[in-house]
Amino acid sequence: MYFYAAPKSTPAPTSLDEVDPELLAMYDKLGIPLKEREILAGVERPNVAVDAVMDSVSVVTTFREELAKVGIIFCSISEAIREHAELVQKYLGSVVPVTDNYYATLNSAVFTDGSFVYIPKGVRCPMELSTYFRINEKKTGQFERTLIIAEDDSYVSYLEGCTAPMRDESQLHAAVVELVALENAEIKYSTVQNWYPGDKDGKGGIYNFVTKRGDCRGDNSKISWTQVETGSAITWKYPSCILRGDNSRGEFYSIAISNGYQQVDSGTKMIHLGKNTSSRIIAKGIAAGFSDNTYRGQVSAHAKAKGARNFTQCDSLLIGDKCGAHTVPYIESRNATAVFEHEATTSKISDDQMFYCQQRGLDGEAAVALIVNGFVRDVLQHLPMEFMVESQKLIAISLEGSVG
Amino acid sequence: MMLKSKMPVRLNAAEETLIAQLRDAGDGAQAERLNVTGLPTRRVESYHYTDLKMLLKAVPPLVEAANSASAPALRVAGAYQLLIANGVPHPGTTAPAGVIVGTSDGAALSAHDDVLVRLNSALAKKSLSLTLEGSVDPIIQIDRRTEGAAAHSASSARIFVADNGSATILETYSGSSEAHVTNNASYIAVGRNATVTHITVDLSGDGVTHFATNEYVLAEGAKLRTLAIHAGSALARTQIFARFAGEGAHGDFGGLNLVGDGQHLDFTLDVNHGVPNTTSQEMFKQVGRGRSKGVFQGKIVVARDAQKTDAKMMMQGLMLSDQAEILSKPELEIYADDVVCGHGSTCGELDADSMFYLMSRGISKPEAETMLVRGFLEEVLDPIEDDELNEALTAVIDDWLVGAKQR
Amino acid sequence: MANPILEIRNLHARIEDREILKGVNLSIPAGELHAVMGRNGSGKSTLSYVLAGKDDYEITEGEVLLDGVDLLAMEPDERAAAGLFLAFQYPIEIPGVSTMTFLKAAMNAQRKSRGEGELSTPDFMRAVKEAGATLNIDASMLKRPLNVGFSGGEKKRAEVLQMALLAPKMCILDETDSGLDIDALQVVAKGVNGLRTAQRSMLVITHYQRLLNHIVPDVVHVFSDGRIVESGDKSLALQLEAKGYADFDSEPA
Amino acid sequence: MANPILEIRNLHARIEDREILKGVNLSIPAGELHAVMGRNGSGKSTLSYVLAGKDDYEITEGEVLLDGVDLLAMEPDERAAAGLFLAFQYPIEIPGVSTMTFLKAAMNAQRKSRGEGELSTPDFMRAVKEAGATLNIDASMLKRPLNVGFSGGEKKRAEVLQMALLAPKMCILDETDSGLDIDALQVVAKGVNGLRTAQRSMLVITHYQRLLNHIVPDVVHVFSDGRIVESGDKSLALQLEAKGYADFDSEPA
Repeated sequence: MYFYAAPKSTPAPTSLDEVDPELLAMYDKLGIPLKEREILAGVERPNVAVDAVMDSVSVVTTFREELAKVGIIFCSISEAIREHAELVQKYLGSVVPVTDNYYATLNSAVFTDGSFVYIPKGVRCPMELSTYFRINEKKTGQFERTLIIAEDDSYVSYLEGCTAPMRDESQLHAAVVELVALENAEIKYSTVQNWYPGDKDGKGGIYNFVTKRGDCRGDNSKISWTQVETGSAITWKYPSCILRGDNSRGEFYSIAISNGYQQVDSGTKMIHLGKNTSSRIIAKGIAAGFSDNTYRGQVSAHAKAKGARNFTQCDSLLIGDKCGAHTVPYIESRNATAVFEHEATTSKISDDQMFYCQQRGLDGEAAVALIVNGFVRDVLQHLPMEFMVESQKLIAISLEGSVG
Repeated sequence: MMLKSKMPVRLNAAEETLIAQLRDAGDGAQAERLNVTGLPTRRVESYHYTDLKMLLKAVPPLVEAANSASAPALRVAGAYQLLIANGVPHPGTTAPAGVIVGTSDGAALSAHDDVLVRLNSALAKKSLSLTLEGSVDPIIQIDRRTEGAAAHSASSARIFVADNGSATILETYSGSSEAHVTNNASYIAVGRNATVTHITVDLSGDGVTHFATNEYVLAEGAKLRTLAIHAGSALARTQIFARFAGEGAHGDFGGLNLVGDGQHLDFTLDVNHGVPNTTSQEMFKQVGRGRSKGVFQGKIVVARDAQKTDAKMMMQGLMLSDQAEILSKPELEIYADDVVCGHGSTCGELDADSMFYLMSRGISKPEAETMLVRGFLEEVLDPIEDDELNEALTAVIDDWLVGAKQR
Repeated sequence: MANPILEIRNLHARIEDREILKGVNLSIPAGELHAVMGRNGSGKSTLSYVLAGKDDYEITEGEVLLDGVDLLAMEPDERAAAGLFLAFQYPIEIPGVSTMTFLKAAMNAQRKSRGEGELSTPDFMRAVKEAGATLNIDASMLKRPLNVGFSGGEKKRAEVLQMALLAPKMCILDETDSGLDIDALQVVAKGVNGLRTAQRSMLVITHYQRLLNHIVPDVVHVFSDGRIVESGDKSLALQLEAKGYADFDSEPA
Repeated sequence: MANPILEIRNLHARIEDREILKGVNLSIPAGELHAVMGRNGSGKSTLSYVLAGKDDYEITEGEVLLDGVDLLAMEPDERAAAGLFLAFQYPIEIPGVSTMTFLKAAMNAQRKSRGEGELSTPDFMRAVKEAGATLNIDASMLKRPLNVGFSGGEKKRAEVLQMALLAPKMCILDETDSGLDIDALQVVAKGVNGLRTAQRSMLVITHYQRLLNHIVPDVVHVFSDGRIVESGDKSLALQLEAKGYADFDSEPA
């Protein structure tokens, strides 16, 4: 396995025409309505700024000027290292230290590029910022690194979508994402991930080992992770929040769907350090085929985290009798005034619901898709609108062939 | 993919003593294994919150012997008593109808990949052996005591409840307050359509390290109710391993972790629904006072073909001190689809509205606190129908409430 | 003469080891509304489930034709596409799926099976609004998850709304009156009556005569111990109400 | 003349940053029953909580005397011992503590504060039985955990039972009619009326006039925006019922 490869076509494209048509086709197939052509052509008022990463090197960065007007920096991390060294130096590695885990260390050693976002004090980012990743070099690992800094009283919503062409051999993706929210700042980070999960026999597919961590460093700050995970052969991913500032809030909304021979192990950590910090976890897992789907989460209240609050709801749905659904929460209270509530359920889609839908003319797959979409609704509604509609379609596609 | 260290572990004094004791007991294989792995640390999943390597500082010498003159720490009128003193079974006087008492060589547990089970199997020389037939009226009390100077002992009991039988078995652990290490095992096979209540109460002295493994196998249509209470010891861990082996069986698993200052008390539960159409409910409560650590790890496993399993687990924690820790890991591991499984875990302090309500009726603050804590804890005893037994267990809670105030 | 819309011939069905339908014969011509009355446990609801294709039941004998086509060979969704609709006695809750979303999915599923394209959103909204008006169904109800937290009346009205939108050939109403007060019953009955046409047939399954004051049947069948034991006009329902089912019992078990 | 039982002078209270009581003045002589009526959110329930000593509230000004003694300096249990009783709008569920156990603890706590010994069990049982009889409280209810799974009526009857057993000087009833049907209301009202004596005062807080048909007040106060804006005899309640609270609103915010 090669650790990373820089794209062979060296000069970075400066316009959309130069972007690999396969990348654009992949965006289409992914079905996420970027409408980037229209946006770039000025047909529509831009509402999404795109920073596409292809094989770890940023190839398209748009809307920088409009963002620059309000002082927002949105660029590749390699550019940030050159142009905004002081910010990068101050924050990079401050949330996820180099030595955090094997994959974080690997990433730190070899990372090539990724995105950098800086929202200045008091600025509400006027559009959703977005990065799309694609892995298209054979046998490569992908090691992008993302850093988002939200200064006092600022807000940003960041969308990440990922896709990869079909490859026989497994590929490694070991990204690191760091979020820093200062006083009263809010960062909303949404991911839709449908990387290649391998073929029907479980051959090939992406190994997705991502370290994502947000630091609610300032009082009253808020970080919310929303993820829809439908891809990859193996996923280990635990977007986490360190609730350091008093009254800070962390949220994790997750849909994880596994089919075929996929193995998903995902969840979150909510580390309550500050006073009156609160967190909320809604995780919906759907296992089909021969897959294993695990929620693994940690909620902990430090001795000084007076008045910490957590609510967790983990629900798993099993489709078929060859898959597994597992729930592994670690709930650690070290403060008497902390109040933690955790609930989890595992069941299958009810026969009665299936029969009812079918009696109305929906075939088995359509009925499953409809019921599953209802099951994940509490999470879906936290996605930005354009992700929400497409995620519903993605869920239906992911479960194709799961009803026997 | 994870990097695994091949370096041999550095052994501490407790580990070295255990290795020597295993060798002396003639179990070279286990000694060698412990020599390679050491005691489990927090990196071993089932010991995540009870790092034995750190917590077990020293192991006293293995001691056999000692008839005990003292009384058991818990008495229930009319119970038929059997004694295991320092690991040695002393089958009692004339057994009541339907009870066959004996001893057998070796330990009682089946092979379970766990260090405490392996230690018990290697070190327990004789098991108390009980066969219960028909409906056994008196409560059977196994009084396990560790007396004298600090000792390491392993005790074991094997209980068969025949098809259609019914019995209530109470096990109590007590003795002197020296720094004993006790490793207890109970294996209970519940026959077809048999009904069993099994209660264990740890009332060991405050220097004691208490380990217990309760293993259950449920045959078709069996009904089992268990209740484990931790109300003593410095370090205690009760492992509950239950396996549903026959359809239509039902298990209720309860636990009460009364954790006071300086204590580390751990319940680790593994309920395995191995066949279709079985149900279980798990209800564990923990209360923490002083600087203490209460641990609950509960796992429900539903095997691939165990359709129509219904299993619900609940852990409720109550923290009475800022230095108390309550750690909970409820797990579901589900491989069958037509199931209804769930768990809940809550943790918090006494409810302010409840306190206000009681105080508005003139009840003083300390009394209101005691009342709410007692109410919280006693719910677990509600299903115990035998009045004498229920009262005796209520007294355990009351004693703890009084004693805990002094801690 | 044209085929009857529904033709049931010597239908036997069992659940596990228990035979519940023991030779049902019933023929409903186009445009007619038949009522099947019987005491609780006589197998009336089983009949509706068997016709709709619930797979808890095993058909051991007999056949069912819908407009001349073998119904029993079809999956539940194919039966729906062929024009069979069952208004459930206890409509199922579908959490997280808004009533609107569900209606659209159901209508488009049926259109697809007929080779038609998807309904445009404005056309769909118009259809729902029209059909909903007589049933007192407002926009807020359509936004709520289907049947979740609906009152008894709301559930039954939502069933009739679906019936109106899917425009089936053959409607089966299973105990539609259960759990309804008189006001709610009248709204539902009005909705059902508005759907009676010369082409559409209906089978109303009920325990009480009350419903038949509002939805007047052409033919009434008495159901007992898994089969139809008597048929007559609507006066038979009144007779049942007055005398009870005892006269129609087969020899005591 | 004797002290009034309850004397509230210029009471101001806030929760977090919001001032809720804005200068309440109220004096209730022995033996009188006063009603405080006001719309939802006017601060009526806050008044009852502040009097009983719930610690979510901060008293910023004013004083409250119970039979001449400073109430605000006391803890909730001391206020109860001094003779104050609050019948809660939403009685709290206490899992694991039987109603009987709770009653005994409460009665003995009060006896202890008066320097009396514990009640013997037979005496206690007799007292509960007597007081419970008029309130339709049976033995099975007493065995259940306090308020857990009680119906609305059972909860309110249990409150009045406690009031009867603790024999307070000053009773505050917070929305005692909420969640009760007319039959349950009559039972509760009968219980309350039976406790009216020349020595005991009562403050009934309510939103609706309905309750005051059954528990007839000597004085009615209208509560608006954190203070009493009008006082009168019982006819004021009827006037409110007919015209609503709008006339009594202070200048619009």
